[in-house]
Amino acid sequence: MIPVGYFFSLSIVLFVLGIIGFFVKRDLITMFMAVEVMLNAANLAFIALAKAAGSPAGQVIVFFVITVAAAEAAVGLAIILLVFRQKKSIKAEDMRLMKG
Amino acid sequence: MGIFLFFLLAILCVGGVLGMILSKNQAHNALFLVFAFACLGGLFGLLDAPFIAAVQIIIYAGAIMVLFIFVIMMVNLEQGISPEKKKWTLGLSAVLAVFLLVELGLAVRGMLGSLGRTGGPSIGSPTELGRLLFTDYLYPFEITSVLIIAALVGAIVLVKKKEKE
Amino acid sequence: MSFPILSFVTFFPVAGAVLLIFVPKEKTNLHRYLALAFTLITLVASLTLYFHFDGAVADPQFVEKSGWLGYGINYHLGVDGISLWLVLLTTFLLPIAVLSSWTSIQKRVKEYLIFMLLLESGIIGVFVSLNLFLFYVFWEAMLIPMYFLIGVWGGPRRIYATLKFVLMTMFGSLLMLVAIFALYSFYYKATGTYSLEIFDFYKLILNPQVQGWLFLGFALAFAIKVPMFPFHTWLPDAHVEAPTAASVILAAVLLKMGTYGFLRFALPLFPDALERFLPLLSILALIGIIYGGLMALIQKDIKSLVAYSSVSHMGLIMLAVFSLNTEGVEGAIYQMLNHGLSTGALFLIVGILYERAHTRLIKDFGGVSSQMPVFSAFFLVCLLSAVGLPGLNGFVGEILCLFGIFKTSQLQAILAVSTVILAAAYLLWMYQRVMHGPITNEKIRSFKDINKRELGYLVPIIIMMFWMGIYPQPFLRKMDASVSRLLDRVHNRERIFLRETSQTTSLKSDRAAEAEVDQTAKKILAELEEKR
Amino acid sequence: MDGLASLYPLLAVVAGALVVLLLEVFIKKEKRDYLGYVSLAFLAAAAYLTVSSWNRELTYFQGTLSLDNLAIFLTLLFSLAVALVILLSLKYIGQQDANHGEIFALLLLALSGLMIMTSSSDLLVIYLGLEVLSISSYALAGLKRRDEKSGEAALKYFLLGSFASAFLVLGLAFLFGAARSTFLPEIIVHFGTAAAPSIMGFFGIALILVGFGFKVAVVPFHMWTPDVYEGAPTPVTAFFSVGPKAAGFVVLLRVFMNFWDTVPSSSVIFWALWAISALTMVVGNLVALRQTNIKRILAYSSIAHAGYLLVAILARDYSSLVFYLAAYLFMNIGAFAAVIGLSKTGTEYLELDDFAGIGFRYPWIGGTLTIFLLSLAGFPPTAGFLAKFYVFSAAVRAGLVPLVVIGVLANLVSVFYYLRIVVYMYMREPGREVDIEIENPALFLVLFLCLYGVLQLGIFPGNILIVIKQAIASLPVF
Repeated sequence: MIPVGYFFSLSIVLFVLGIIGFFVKRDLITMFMAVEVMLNAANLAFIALAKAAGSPAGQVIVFFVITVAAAEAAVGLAIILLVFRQKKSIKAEDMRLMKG
Repeated sequence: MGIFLFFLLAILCVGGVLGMILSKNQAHNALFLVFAFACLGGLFGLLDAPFIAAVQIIIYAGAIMVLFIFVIMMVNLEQGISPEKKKWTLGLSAVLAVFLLVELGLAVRGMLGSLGRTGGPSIGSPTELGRLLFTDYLYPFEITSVLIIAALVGAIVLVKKKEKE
Repeated sequence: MSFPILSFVTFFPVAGAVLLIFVPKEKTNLHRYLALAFTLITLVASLTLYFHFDGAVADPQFVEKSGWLGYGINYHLGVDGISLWLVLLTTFLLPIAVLSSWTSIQKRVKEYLIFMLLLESGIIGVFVSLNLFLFYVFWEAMLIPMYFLIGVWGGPRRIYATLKFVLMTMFGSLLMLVAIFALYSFYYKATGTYSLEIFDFYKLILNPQVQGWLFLGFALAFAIKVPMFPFHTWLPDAHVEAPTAASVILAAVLLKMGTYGFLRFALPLFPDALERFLPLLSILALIGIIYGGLMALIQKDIKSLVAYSSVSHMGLIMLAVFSLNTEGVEGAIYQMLNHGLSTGALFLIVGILYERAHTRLIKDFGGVSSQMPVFSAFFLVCLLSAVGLPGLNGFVGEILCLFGIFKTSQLQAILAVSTVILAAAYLLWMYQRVMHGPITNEKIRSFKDINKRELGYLVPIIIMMFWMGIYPQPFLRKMDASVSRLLDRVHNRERIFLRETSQTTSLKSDRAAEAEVDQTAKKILAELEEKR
Repeated sequence: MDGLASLYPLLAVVAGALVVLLLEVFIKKEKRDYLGYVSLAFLAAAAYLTVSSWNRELTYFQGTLSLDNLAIFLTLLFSLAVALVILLSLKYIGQQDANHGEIFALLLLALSGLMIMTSSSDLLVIYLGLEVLSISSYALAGLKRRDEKSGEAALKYFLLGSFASAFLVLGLAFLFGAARSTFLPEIIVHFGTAAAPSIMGFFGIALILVGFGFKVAVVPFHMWTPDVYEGAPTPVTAFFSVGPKAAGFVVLLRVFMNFWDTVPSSSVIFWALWAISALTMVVGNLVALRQTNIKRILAYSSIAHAGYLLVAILARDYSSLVFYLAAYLFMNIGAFAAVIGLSKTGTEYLELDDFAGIGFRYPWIGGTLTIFLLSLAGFPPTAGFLAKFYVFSAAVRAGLVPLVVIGVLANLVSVFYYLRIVVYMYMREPGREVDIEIENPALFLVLFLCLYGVLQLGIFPGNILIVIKQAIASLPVF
């Protein structure tokens, strides 16, 4: 009998860790991994809240989010490969062709 | 027992993510992440979502992370060791993160009590999820097909080797 | 429905511009003749306005009204005794402007004439719109052709000048737009119906606090356009850089949009706020008079001299407007026409000199009159008209203005007289340096006297100057009714009080109800007079 | 089968994408144009199917797909936008080394994402639609595969886009936790009935705002915009500046339309939006002043326009919002079309210096670009003016006077940089030799269509306004 709030709090912690990772890491692949952490944190929140609500709908939504994550991963990694072929680098500091 | 398992998995999961953030080797990062996601799958199980737990492990730990590792292999591991950001950006992001965490935590604190506890009637049976998927959530389910087409086309067009002449 | 003469006058030049787009670029002369034809036809059409205008009626005439976008945005045109003259001034000056640029504009003639024609439509539209939305559309739209005229065909610092002109004007007009929105919403809240009709807004009663803000919004836009003293900085730049014809239009007509705006909107819409700001505005106008005059004295460039003289003269006009009596306002309107003619003519004359000498610096001239006797006569007449010599138009206007100002404040009138004195000083001094004395610049010996084309556009102006100087009655007569209605609106506070009590009945209704209210107001006023 | 009919337009578009993909395999590289024509045909079919559903209020899937009049209007608008973008791409992809037939398929898929987003009131569906749109967009941005800028654009778009969508998912979770549903009407009902102010609900809305803030590029979340706009192939940039932004705002419209009625307008969310709107208008316009690349200028201008659009949301005047979107479509695609016109094989002229003197050299491109820029700056008698007029007058009516004053002053700043482009085109002597390939009938078709749109909406928008007002009026109020 674990309070659902614990899960929810954990999801917030993970989400914030994901944000930190996104800003701290310097290589593109790990930055993307950090985004995946954020998505998973949100999934955990969903499932926790679904449990609290006693409705399975939240779990179905998580199913969709995982699908989306997979699709994003496919395109995202393709883009990272594309950039790697062009620049022979996947460091964030090398993405400075445009001032911004 | 349950609460012990929760804390174990939670600590392992957070540890995995921290490992990903702190390690400088991309391959290690990916492994840390697989580990964290597997723990997350366990947490899903604790939350009465066995089906999602399985999906999490199969798709995330299995498919997506393999894709990551695959790409990491392709882009030459030596690339991975890159200088970390300057000290002050690190400090700044830490401060910001703590701020965000405190803020979200404060906001969430009030509603934690109302969420109840695990246990009680089971909600996440695969049968139930399957039924929902093809009734209430039929439209989103169909949209995912479009989504996957888009992802396929996008990925292929970006990395296919040569134009057919 | 009779022939929509106002629409015709407003949009006929646009038709000309569209036609010009499809005439091949190389046929520059065809372009010129076509543009001239279109402006002349517009002039003739606008003359019918003059002949059919009934001076005894205060309401707008030749009204055309039809729905447009809904929500109070109507297509509503009309002229009253105030705007009629400004429309005529515009249509009168446009053929002259086209003629004056016949040879001075050699590159990109087609585009130049297209913008000229668009400019004419925009300006006329400003004067004939009776719907605030329509007014604002023209007010802004007319900036674009002017922007191009200065920016493409102007002098060396044209880009700076044209951007300054557009941005300063836009600054004012955007705040005015906010004020218009506020009026729009107040009207909606008061009556439950949408309206942007100017005459509906006249009926609106606002509390003085709100009036103050709205008045500032409107007044700033118009003050920049006039331009009144602290906002005048764009004017010399724009004038110096603009090509001759654009300077003529700018000085003669565009500035009048500001004074017209004061007369049409700022004064009658916000009488309470006006009262509060009147001292400030009068002081600014006075400063403008003296500052403009002094600056004109020290200018080395003839064109910027004329530009600063505009600042000074417009100050007088504004002061006369703020005197808020019949003489002052009629004098101001009359002086607006005079200033249009005389300053326009002066810019033309500067243009003629520039075409020959390719310089505008006073020191480069001297003894021109011996080479160009006919020209010097014309120059002198225009100059004297600007100075206000009796017998010429400037005299009538200035006297009326000063008389009006005197009625309100003797001190102001005395200070305002300095316009005349300063004008005489800087203009005659300039004339003496340019036209008389020994010929220092050898180029001047090769100057030819004015040709037939130049004669062709100067003579009509000179005729008008004499006519307006000798026989001003027809002009003033057609203004009377509208001006007294305007002053009635501004002045009679009893009337406003009356409005407040009969708000529910009068606000929603049309002009008939308004006239009724006016009637009762007049009756009450008369009674009050008797009691005194 | 009334319900199924509501799915037809979407099916047509997706079918179009699949057919294009199939044909792409068989068609020769030089004949890629045909793929464009095929997509146009499918777009026309989709448009026809959409129009024929007008006023029928079709719904399907328990109301998660509802083809109401607003959705129909926007679907038409988006189809038009995509059609224009396809016309622009026909020659461009061959010229600029982006010759992949998949661009048409991806555009159609992106369109299907837009359609899904605008025709639903279920946040999950909206999220999925957004992802369809985003994933196609990421690929579209990187389509110039040999261009490093294009790759960077795709990368930045992708990283920040997925970062933002994580916020969206968390926001969704919060709202789900608060209202036990992702269906907007039920969420609004939750806000209306909750005994205490729903903290979780508010946080959910805030997180969703952050997510959408990224997508529509409002100020603290705008950093990716200029780089992505600069690097992406120009027709794709034209699409980015219109499609995702418009769809994002329509979602905000659906969220806030009933939200304000249940939540007082003095709430934190209201003032947060207020501040974001003001910041967006000011920062977007000020930063645009420093740019010298036309695509970056247009990028910042599109950021600033998002600020004006937020004003409409705050003023609760949704028909003016939709009208603004329509006007914005024409003027922005038109401006990008003119920019695309200034190119030749392998080269695009995008620096301001390249624009010197082109106004007289290429009068049609210069002239139409001038009109589009004036419209963006809000000069009458163009659509841009009328759009701003409606938005700002509604805002004043709603008592947002300070915001409007900020808005018009920011607009004044924008006048400066729009006119600066005109200055270059007409008032500077030509510098670098600019010779362009003028033969491009499709481009001129787009220019004239956009010109027509800008003037029609600016002078006689009567019918379109009526249609928009009907569409808004027919939206359900919960």
